[in-house]
Amino acid sequence: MSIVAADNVWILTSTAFVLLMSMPALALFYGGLTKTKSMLNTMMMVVVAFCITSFLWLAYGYSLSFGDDLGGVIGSLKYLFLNGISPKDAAPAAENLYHYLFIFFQMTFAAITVALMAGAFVERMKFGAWMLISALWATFVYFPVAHWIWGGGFLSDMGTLDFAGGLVVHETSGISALVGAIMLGRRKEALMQPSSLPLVAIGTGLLWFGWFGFNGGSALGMNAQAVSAAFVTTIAAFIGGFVWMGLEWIKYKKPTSLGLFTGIIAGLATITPASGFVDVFGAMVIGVLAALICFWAVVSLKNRFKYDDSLDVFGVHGVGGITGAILLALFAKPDVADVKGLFYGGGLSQMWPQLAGIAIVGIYSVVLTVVIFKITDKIIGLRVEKDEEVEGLDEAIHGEKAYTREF
Amino acid sequence: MSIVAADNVWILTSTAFVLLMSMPALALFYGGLTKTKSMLNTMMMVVVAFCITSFLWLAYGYSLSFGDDLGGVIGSLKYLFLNGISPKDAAPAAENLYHYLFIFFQMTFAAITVALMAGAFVERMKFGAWMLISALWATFVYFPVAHWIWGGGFLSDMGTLDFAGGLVVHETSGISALVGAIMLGRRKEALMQPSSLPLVAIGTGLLWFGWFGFNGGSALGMNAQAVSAAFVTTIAAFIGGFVWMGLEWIKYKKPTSLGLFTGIIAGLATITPASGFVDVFGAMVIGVLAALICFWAVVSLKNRFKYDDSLDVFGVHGVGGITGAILLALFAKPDVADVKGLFYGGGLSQMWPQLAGIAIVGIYSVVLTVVIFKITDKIIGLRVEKDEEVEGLDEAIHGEKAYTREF
Amino acid sequence: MSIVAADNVWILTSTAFVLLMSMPALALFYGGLTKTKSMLNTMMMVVVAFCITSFLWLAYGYSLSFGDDLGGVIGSLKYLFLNGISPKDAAPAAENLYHYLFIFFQMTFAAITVALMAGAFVERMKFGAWMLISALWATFVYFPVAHWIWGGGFLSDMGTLDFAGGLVVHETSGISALVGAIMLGRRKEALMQPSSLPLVAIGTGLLWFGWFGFNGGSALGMNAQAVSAAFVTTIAAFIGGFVWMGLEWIKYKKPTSLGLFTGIIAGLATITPASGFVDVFGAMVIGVLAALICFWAVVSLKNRFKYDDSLDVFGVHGVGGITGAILLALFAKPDVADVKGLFYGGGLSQMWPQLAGIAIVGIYSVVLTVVIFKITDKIIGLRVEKDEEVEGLDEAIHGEKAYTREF
Amino acid sequence: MKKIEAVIKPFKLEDVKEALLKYGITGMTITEVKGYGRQQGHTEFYRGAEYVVEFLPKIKIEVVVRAEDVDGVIKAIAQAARTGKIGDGKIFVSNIEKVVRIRTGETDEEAI
Amino acid sequence: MKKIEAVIKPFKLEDVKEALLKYGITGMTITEVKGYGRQQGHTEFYRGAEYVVEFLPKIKIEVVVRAEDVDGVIKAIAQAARTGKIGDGKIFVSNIEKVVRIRTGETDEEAI
Amino acid sequence: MKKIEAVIKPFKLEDVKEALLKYGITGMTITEVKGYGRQQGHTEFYRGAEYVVEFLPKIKIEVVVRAEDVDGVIKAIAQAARTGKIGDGKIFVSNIEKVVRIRTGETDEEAI
Ligand SMILES: Nc1ncnc2c1ncn2[C@@H]1O[C@H](COP(=O)(O)OP(=O)(O)O)[C@@H](O)[C@H]1O
Ligand SMILES: Nc1ncnc2c1ncn2[C@@H]1O[C@H](COP(=O)(O)OP(=O)(O)O)[C@@H](O)[C@H]1O
Ligand SMILES: Nc1ncnc2c1ncn2[C@@H]1O[C@H](COP(=O)(O)OP(=O)(O)O)[C@@H](O)[C@H]1O
Repeated sequence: MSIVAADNVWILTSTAFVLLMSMPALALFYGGLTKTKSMLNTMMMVVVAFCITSFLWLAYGYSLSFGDDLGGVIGSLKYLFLNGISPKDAAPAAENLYHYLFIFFQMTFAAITVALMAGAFVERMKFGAWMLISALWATFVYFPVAHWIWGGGFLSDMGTLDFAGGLVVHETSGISALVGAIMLGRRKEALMQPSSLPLVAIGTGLLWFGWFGFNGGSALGMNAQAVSAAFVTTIAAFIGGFVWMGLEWIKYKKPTSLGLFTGIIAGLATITPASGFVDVFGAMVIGVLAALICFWAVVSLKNRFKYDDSLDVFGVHGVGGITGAILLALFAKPDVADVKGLFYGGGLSQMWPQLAGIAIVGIYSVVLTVVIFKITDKIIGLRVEKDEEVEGLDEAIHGEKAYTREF
Repeated sequence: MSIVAADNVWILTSTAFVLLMSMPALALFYGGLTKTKSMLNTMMMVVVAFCITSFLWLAYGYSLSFGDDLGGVIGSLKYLFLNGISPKDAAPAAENLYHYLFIFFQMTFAAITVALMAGAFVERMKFGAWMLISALWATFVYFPVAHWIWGGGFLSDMGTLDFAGGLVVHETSGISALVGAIMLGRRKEALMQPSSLPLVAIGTGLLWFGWFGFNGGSALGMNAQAVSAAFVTTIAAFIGGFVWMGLEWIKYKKPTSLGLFTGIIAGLATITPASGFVDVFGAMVIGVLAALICFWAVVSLKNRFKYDDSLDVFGVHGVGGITGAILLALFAKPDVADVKGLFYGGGLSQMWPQLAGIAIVGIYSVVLTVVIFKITDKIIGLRVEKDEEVEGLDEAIHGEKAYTREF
Repeated sequence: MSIVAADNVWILTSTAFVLLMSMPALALFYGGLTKTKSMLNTMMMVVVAFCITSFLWLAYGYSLSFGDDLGGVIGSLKYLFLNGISPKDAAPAAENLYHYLFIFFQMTFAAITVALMAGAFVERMKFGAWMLISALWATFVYFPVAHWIWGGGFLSDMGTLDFAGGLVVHETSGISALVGAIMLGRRKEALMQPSSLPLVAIGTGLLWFGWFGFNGGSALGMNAQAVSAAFVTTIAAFIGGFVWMGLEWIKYKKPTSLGLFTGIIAGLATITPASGFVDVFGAMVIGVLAALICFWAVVSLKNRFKYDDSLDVFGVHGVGGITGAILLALFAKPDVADVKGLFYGGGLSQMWPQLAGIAIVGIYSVVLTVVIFKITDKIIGLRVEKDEEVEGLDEAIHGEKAYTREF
Repeated sequence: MKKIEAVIKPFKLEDVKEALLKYGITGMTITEVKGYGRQQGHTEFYRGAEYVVEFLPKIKIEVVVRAEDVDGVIKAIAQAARTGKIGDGKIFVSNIEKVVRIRTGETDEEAI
Repeated sequence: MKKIEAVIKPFKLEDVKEALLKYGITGMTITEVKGYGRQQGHTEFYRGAEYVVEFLPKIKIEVVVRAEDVDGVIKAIAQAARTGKIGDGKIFVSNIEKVVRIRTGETDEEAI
Repeated sequence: MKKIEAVIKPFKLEDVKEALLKYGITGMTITEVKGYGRQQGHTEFYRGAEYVVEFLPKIKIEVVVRAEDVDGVIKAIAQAARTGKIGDGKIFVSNIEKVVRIRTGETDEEAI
């Protein structure tokens, strides 16, 4: 197979879309959910994680993730600083694409995964601590896990499937967010007081748009799977949003915009691992279950255990990603990509590798995050001073405020 | 003809663009024009219409619109829940595209059409009423009319042309918006007090961007018509904006940003039906006329008759769409797509089917909207309580507010 | 070579991206940096410049820039009002593309270049003056310079390279911004008081996204250079942002979001002329130097000379564009596009045409801007009344305000 | 001269303004404030977590009037602002010793 | 009756409210204000240019109380609002001649 | 001690502050308010529909001063705030019975 122009157009467009998801989409989504006095800090956490992770990706991340497999565990260092790669080369992992493009596309995935975590730590974390955590976590969690599943590592050998990042992206960041939030402790004012729901709306809309590239681009070319993945992604999104809003309406008598938007994101995150394998019907069911299960996680689970996963990274992304990776084993339809789920005659054959993958990635994320947070606490300390927290991090850390009105 | 990769890339990209037009673009555009106390409600009207219409599209809308023609009036039910369609199939209506993609692309049109209407009903409609209206209107107005013109129904047989939705999208929603606004009655505070013009700017910009897919994508592939349609669309947009601003400058001594943005949207809506048929020169004239005629509709007509088409859905979209569908019969240039308008030697041959189409779609929209509103009024009631209206719908219906500032 | 569908998809997508950079991205970026009381005026300056320049582009600008070369200095008038161009024609300058598409893509470059300048004149310029300046400057500066470098004029003969507009876009607008700011004089309240940093964040994110089309699209098709240009552009962006933030951290103990965003833009502007010629390593160095040099220009140079380049158009775009055009001569790698910079065995062969080009374009921009401002001052006057300036231009000129809150 | 400060529900501002104009008052100054009182705050739900807003938006109207107008003005305001539901607000009266109109330099009753 | 106006640091609002509730005060009105005083403003940097914010955000709390409560309330507020650092704010007391509760028409001490 | 409240045009704040500093006043509290008065509101046009903004943005400055400073301060403010055009605003003076500086507990004139 050789370079296919149309495939490269689609993946370069997809890369732009996924970049947009970090900046500005996620930055705005998280910033809008944060209290006004710390919203710039939240946005900067997202952007700075993008910068750091992208740099490490070029330095050694791509090589660790997609270099020659060493014992199923990690990639070789052959691509350090993209050594020896010429712009005209085809990608070893997708020979229809330029190598640069494959690296670039995957870079935006690495970057947003780290940035996602930030949502659990807002309004109280030292900025330097977050930078160190970003670097360590990308290196020791994301790069290896990406290798295991996407880079030819042992999980892909086991048959674990993850189309666009239910495990690699959402489970890793969601579980680590939970662990980190517990270690970091609750905010002094541990409630959600969204500075700006219109910003959350912009963020949601741009994330949805970007997900065309995230899931649709994960087909690594323009083909039936790319189209199908983009289509089912949108279906899960609008159903997730609608059902979540309905749950609120029933439970609280008030359907909220935040609920609608949260459900959309839950639908998107949940369909992600399954998006290349399920059809329209599967997507509808996944959309409904995404809303039900994530709603439960965000509303009941979190309130029961009192952890301060501030912007619900675990409840939406972690739980959603895991749920989707399991549902894949039920709803995968051979029509789409030759994978048979339980309901299409595949029995539980796909379930075991999925559960094993989820468990291994989950445990690994927990352990590594504990270690990374301990180290960071030792070197830099995790939390800002109490006064700074109450004053707001924008003033305290950055000497700025989000809005200025002259008289 | 078989699946063409480049065409699918363009249409999948266009689909993402058109989705973006609903959420977040239209949501922000309308939200920014609404009073602060009800802006979330407005945004939710847009998003919830998107959810409902998209779901119905999958359930039976696509089938009614594009299923096998039954007597010129409606499509058959053969595609209920996309029954029997595999991701690898080509679309019957466009064999260069995947069937899924064609359905997906058209879905975003159905959804935004319903959402557009919301602008006439903001700040006073019951949320449940809007949901019911969305469902009924999509079913009884949009799906049939889309069939008549785009799905092989009697208007296409008559020769009525509508490249990207002057009748199907803008006339139906604009006229129904007017009828609905009259039946719903004026707001207690029937004036436009835009909560945030910067949000309107974002909305305008993203709508413009999305219109590349709306009009450019309506060529259903990458070809000279797609490029030309996108190009003339932008031309009408910037000319429309500039002329509208100029009219304000002359009339009120103040050129406003809202006028500039409104003119851009008027240009975009007006060129829509003609965008696949006219050249650069036609686009310029259409841009100027879009501004003149819609300005007159919004400023004079509305003030004369005192209906409360709150965000000018009729004045901009309805009037624009109709105007464009007529101008098509004057400016269509055979060079572009083998259609000859009056000024290119075609005489009035294209004018009659255009006028007939406009009249039929208009009358049908009026009648159906009256019925739908009556039914909704019976079942749910149309308006919120006076107190809720004054308090603001965000608090009253959703228990939220757009912005929170801690002290 | 004949029309290539995939190339047209990429360039039409790129055109949409570059349009997005003007509206809404640049409008928001600049609007968010402006004081609240004048932010609509700033946004309108951007949009109105877009309208005027685009119109002139169709009228005669394309012809002057890309018409048949007359003595190396200007294009012929053969394409007045796109006379004689049919939608199906291929572009003479890029036969893989539709002629309309080439014109359209280049139009968005002309428009944003003029709009960029506005940042230096905000909060004090008469609206009519700005409109006249836009028209004159597009005509007498942009169109000729675009011809010299991109349209087959004498600078391209001399070998000056400018991949996507370091000279044509950033140097011209940046230098003219400086000259204009000096002639216009300082604002009464000559300090930056950003009305909304979240808007700046949106603007930055969308600009970054749009730059995929700006630099990636400048390859005029989908090929290795397009991918490489987009990739190195993002690399320079995130490195520029990170380094700028680091400089602030060191110097002021406060890393700001505005610094992070400014550095991103500096990286983007600086890599622009070089983006089709350098590899990943070159991009990293350019990113670092972009931040260092533009930081120095914005912080030290500006404070030393006390000109009121209000939003740092010169400091970021002018200095960045020039820097990138020079660095190209050092880091161009033959691997990418057969151009050899100093560090890849090319000696200084590329340096001379770069320096000559920079000097000629710079001097020409200075002289013409002085003349244009003098003329405008005579005809219309440059500045608003002092009272209007203090009251804010939104109220004074446009009779609007950005935000309205009912009680 | 007296200053009458009334804290009212925001959506009653229009009515109160009309009542004051009818009474003949042509100057007033209003401020957005937040009130805490017997009226319980309301509850907002963000992702299912209750968040009680204790400080409710109110409007404070300040009018400086001649002493003899105090009772009439109080009555006008109270009537216009009353809904009968808790949280209608309060009126406070205090003494003003001197008034100056900046534009003209007029003082006291002339300046009101 | 007396009006006690206290200008405090914003992040102390919660503490002061608690202190007032404990004292038995159940009504108050608060306003976002900006204060200028000995506390020097702080400096913001925008692209390296210093920008001194001279007017700092403060909260003004207004409570109308019976005369005999004045000292107690002052003490409660002062204790709760004190950080010991410059800019803690001030308390001003003035006389209120009349109070009306809009909802019921009750007046004076009954209306507080 | 007296409280001087001045309602002025927003763009005059800077001048008034300078005038007060020159007079020796170093503390003040300012509030964004809306004013209704003889100055007719201005008209905004949204899509050609007139919308009269009746409540115009104003700034309220509050300064508590020693009684003997009242006249001087009034003069300083009035001079600095005057444009001669309608809507320049008003100054109101009232009595303050007690002042406490929260940080130190100082009272009255010491606390101003
Ligand atoms: N003692 C007080 N001092 C200052 N403001 C008060 C006082 N009591 C009440 N208020 C103001 O009046 C508003 C209404 O009071 P509230 O007790 O809620 O209801 P009601 O006026 O019906 O008794 C409060 O929100 C507060 O702004
Ligand atoms: N004379 C005054 N009149 C009105 N408000 C004042 C006066 N002096 C101080 N304030 C208010 O009190 C706040 C705190 O005063 P400041 O002098 O900064 O510190 P401190 O209270 O520690 O002496 C100021 O920000 C201002 O709002
Ligand atoms: N009786 C009053 N009570 C309280 N505030 C007043 C009163 N009269 C005027 N004001 C305030 O003073 C401002 C200016 O008054 P206005 O009548 O418009 O002009 P002028 O001060 O030139 O007479 C008003 O906007 C309002 O805020």
